[in-house]
Amino acid sequence: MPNLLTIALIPLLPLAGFVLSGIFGRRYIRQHAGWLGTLLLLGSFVLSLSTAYDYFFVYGKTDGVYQTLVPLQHTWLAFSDKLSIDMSLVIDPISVMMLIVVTTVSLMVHLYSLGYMKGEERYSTYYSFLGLFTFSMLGLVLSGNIFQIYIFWELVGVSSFLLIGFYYDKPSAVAASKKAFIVTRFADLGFLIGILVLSYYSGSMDFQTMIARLTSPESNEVKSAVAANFLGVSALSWGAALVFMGGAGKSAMFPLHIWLPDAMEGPTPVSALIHAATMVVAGVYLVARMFPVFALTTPAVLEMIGWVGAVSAVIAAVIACTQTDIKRVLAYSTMSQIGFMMFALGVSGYGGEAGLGYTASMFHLFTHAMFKALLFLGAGAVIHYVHSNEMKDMGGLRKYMPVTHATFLVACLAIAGIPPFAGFFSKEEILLAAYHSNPAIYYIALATSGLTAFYMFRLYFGIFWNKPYQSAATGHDSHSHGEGGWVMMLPLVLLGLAAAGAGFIPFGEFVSSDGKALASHFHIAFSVAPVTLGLAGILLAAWMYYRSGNQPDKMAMAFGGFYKAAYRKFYIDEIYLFVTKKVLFNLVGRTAAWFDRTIVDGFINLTGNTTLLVSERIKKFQSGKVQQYALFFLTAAVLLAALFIYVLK
Amino acid sequence: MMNGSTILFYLLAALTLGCGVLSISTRHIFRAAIYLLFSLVGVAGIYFWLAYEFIAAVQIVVYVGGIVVLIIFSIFLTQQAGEKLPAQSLSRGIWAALAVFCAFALTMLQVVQHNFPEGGENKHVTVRDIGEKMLHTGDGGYALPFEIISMLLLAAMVGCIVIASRTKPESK
Amino acid sequence: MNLLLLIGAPLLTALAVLAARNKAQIKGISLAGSLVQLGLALALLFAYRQEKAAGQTAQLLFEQQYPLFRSLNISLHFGVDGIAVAMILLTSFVVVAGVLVSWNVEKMTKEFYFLLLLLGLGAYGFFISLDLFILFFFLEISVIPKYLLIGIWGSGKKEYSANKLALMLMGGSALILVGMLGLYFYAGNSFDITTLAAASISREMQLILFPLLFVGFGVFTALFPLHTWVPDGHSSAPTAGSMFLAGISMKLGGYGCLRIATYLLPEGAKEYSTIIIILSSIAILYGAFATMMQKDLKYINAYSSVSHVGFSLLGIGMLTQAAITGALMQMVSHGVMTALFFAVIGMIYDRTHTRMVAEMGGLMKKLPFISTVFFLVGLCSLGLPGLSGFVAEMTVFVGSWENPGTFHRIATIAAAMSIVVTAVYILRAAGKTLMGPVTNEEHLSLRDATWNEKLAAILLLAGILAIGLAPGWLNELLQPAAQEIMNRIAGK
Amino acid sequence: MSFEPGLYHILFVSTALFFIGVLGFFTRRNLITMLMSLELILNSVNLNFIAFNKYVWPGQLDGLFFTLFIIAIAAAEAAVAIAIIINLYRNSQSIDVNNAEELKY
Repeated sequence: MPNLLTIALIPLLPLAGFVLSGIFGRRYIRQHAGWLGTLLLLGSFVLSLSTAYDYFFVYGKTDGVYQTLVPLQHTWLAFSDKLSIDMSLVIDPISVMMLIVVTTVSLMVHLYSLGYMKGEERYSTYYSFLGLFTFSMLGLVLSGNIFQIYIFWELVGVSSFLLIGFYYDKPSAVAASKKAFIVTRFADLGFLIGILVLSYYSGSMDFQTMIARLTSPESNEVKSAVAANFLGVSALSWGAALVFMGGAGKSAMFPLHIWLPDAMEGPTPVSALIHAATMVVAGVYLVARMFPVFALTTPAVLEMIGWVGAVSAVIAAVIACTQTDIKRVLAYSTMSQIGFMMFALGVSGYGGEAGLGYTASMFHLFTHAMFKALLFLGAGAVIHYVHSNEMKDMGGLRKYMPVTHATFLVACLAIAGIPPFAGFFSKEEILLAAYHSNPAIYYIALATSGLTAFYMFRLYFGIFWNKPYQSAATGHDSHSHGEGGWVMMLPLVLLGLAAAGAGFIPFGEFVSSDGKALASHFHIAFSVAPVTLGLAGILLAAWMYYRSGNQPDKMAMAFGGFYKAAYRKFYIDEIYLFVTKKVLFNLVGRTAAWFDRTIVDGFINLTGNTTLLVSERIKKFQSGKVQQYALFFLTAAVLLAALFIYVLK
Repeated sequence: MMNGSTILFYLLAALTLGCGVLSISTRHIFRAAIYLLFSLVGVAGIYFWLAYEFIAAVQIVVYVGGIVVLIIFSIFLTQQAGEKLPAQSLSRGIWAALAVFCAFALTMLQVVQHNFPEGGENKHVTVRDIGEKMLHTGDGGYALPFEIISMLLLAAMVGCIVIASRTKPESK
Repeated sequence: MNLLLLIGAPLLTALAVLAARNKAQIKGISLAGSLVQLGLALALLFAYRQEKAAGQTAQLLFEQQYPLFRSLNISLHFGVDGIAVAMILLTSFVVVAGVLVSWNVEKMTKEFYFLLLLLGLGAYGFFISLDLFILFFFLEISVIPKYLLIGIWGSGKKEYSANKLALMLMGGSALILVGMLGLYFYAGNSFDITTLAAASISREMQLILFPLLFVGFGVFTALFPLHTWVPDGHSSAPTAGSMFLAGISMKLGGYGCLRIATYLLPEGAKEYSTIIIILSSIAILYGAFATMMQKDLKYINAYSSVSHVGFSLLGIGMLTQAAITGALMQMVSHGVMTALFFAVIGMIYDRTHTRMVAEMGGLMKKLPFISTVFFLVGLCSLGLPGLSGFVAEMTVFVGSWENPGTFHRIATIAAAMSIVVTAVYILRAAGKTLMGPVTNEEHLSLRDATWNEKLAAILLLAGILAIGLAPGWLNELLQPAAQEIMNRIAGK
Repeated sequence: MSFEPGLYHILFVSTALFFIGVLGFFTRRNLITMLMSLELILNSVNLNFIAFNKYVWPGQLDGLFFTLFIIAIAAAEAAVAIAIIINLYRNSQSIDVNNAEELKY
């Protein structure tokens, strides 16, 4: 049984980092906030590893299943007798896996940032935000209560907001941070309502209780929830779909993905941590957390998840082929890969061999975290070196940045699914799962994996080969700092090793939909198609981008309007802009403000003005003429007397 | 059945009301004061007719001898001789007459409809009775009001002097 | 604990301020007095918890009663339940912070502090009174000083705003008075809440009296469409005035709506709950949308107050235990939060001499402390977990969802949508003023918060965090009281 | 109702006198004549007291005393009123009631 203190310390150490450098950073530990944060996170990382070791190897299985452990459950806020937010720590295979992912990537990013962010004015603030994010993400991962997940969900959202807007005097960064927060907030609205629906019908906010009640078709909870219809769909389906909406927002699924490319305005290590490896997979994690409900009770919603994932994967891959900002390419690639994870869950079933998709999704989440973080950190190193995000300013960098080049290549091979790198194994499993349950999605995925190889190697050749490097930033000696110190190289190398070797982990042993071990099968015959496609993509990219030439332009011409639409990201941003600016701001907001000032307040003012007007008229009676008063008095007295005598006897 | 007493009453009533009307309608202010005087004398006559000689005497002494004289003095002080009073606006006059008539009619209707209880045997009131009661301090005595009224008169006297004698503020 | 201390302390402070000789003394006395009040409020909280922990089951604790007008059955009857304790605590926090941020008031300092303390006195008296007559008396005490505070120390079209505010609140008071008299004559010639609660009031009578009381108190708490004094009043008021207005006065209304209208007239509450829900949902969404278009920081906060206070009313209208608890939490949370928001806006205004969002930019660079507080309170406003707004709003949502009607569901979803709009306007305001490049060169010479401002901000932040991080204590305080109200509604 | 003069006849006289006074009070513009009208009104009240004392409670003297006191007060009132009128005349050279209308909106 893992120790409560050990597990509690995993999120609390980064929190301590946040508080310390947040409060004292500005004055007292300005220069040391980085090392403080890194060391605290190192502690967290070691504790996570030991927890994982304890859980998987010391504590082991009971009845062939890894048991879910809840070392802490504290009622934080009791809404009513049944519903309460319990702050809990839950240890089960996926949360342990996520602990490893989060602490590893976060540690690497902390370390890397020591070099990357050196000399920044708000260095300590940066580390305190990183601490806040890591704490929130770990809290999210360890949540055992759906409302607790929502709490940390919001917290990662806000730390993402803070980090995207880290360069707050850059208007584009401010706009991007706002966009990220608001779009995910919109999705969270769905999540919140989903929580309300599901917790109301299941009578609990605790995941275990909720899943248990909602997955037994005979239970009263399920019956009442199915009986309750809204617009012809059962309440349960609505709840599940809305919860997924929250996940889709955070995981940048189509059509809620628009914030992710803009989020690249943040410092590159932040993109590596938040917008590649950890926060954006929270949606996948959430679906995985509630997987039994989706798989057993609302299969229709699960199928929808599959389609959303597949569509996102292919759209993002197409857009990625056309972008020139290297971070944006990586962002779309992230979106595409998360699409893979999402549809893997979508095509999965619950239990046994049918649950392959679930295992594959988690496996891909794990490997993707490693190689995508590596890609971002590598891109960061490149950007650090050339002071530009644009591919046209790069080229021929392999001579100047050998370590970065090597690790970047490893990561590209991994994401392209070339054996024996990590991505190959996880992607094969996903494709296999899709092949067995939904051929349509399988073919989409197959095409997407070919595109993936193409755009990644387009990036790779564009950065490191192509034309010889010429420093764009004239008057600035960009070569002086080289690739950055060992603090920046070490994470690259470590992650490179992980990206190369993580595929050999027998993942099915540890993580599966029902907890029972799932052996992975490899069919060489099955692997031929995707690997061939991947190689073809690489070759195409090599042909177009190995040397600088006019092939890319020709290609773009050949696709014509389609290329242009993809380059403009299929105009989704513009649609959103129209809805928010024109409809919400101008139509609704302006109308509401006008209505309030003119109609509602106008009515109040009218009351006041009418009173004034009437008094202006009737003040004439106050003429100062005594006889007039007396006459009125007598008349009134007579009338009243007559009234009382004759009418109101 | 008309006897002397009855005729006397009607004469007195006619004197009172007639002079009252003339008093409020004449446009010579001095004549108005004189008509008022006769009207008050008429009221005193009614008191006599009712056999309350003491009250009638007081009425004549205080009203006729005091107040009317005071009024005449003030007329001399404030009015140019022979000046006619300004007329009230016609509409005001009509409205006032209408309101007053209605009120009068209403009051009289009520008075006539009301049945006042008949008093017992009539008893002559002597000045002695009045004096004893006025200075009686026990139950039903009027000693305290009497004193209060005297204080009031004193206060009124002082007040009159203060009001009438006030010179204009510092400007002079 | 003797509740009279809670009236005595502010009264003595106010009188002492009148006797003070110079500005230093005035400020010193006010601060000391308000700190004593804060101490008393905290002592009350602990005493209350102790009594409860000792197994005291009565709703009202520390009751005291002294006859005032025997012939009319009016008595000075004091006592507190959990709601009152929470409100008193809120008041004391806001009073201390209000005194601190007014440190630099130069014009008629003595009168300013006197009125400020008088306002506090009114609020304390209101919350501890159990006799409607006395309660009404204290309610009026807290209205009149506001008129003067805005009219004398305000800015902009202050006379108009002061008149509007005073007239609208007086209009509300008039309705309350009529409702109160109705209760008096139809429920046993008494103004005493405990007596009135025990009396049986016919359903027909409840249907007449409930709207009077609810709308009357509703004016105080910005019930749509009687909320228009809020933007004008707040924008013209001096900083401390806005803080008191939003932090305390609006809570008097909410407290009255719940503790008097709903508690005493449960049948009326049931009958009118639909209308309350409609109006409050409109207020929530419409306030939020209207906020989006505001250009003045104070207007932004004023309209967002309309929206946030709507949650309180929504919770009341939903008539479930959790929703009412949430409504109460929202009152406390919004009180602290808005007071802090106005304090921060005041601090910014003192420095930049503008409240227009468009005229500011990049203030974070020069005003890190103020900007951080601004951010935190903005995040609280948009319901970030760990800060008080989240706890309150979520409790309202969960509570509202427990009312299973489709209509209630739709209203809840509509209200929940405001969390997105709130995020839009908060981030827009914060993004334009604090972030981005510095637009006005003069702003480069600004100075960050002084000690008194820091103290005020930290005090209120502590309140926000105390609710946001560990809501259990507040929940324990409010839930039994909400349950009591629910019991009456259920007819138990 | 007979011709024989009784309570009702006196009441008629007093009421008539009262309303004559009221009419004068309404229609006169001179303050002194208004004061005269007031005297008529007071007299009509006195007449009432006396009449009721005589016909309804002949054994008592209270009506009488009221009349006496009213006469005393009327004297004081007239004195004060005339003092005010004279003062007013000194200030504005007019005792027209329409000119004394400062006390208005």
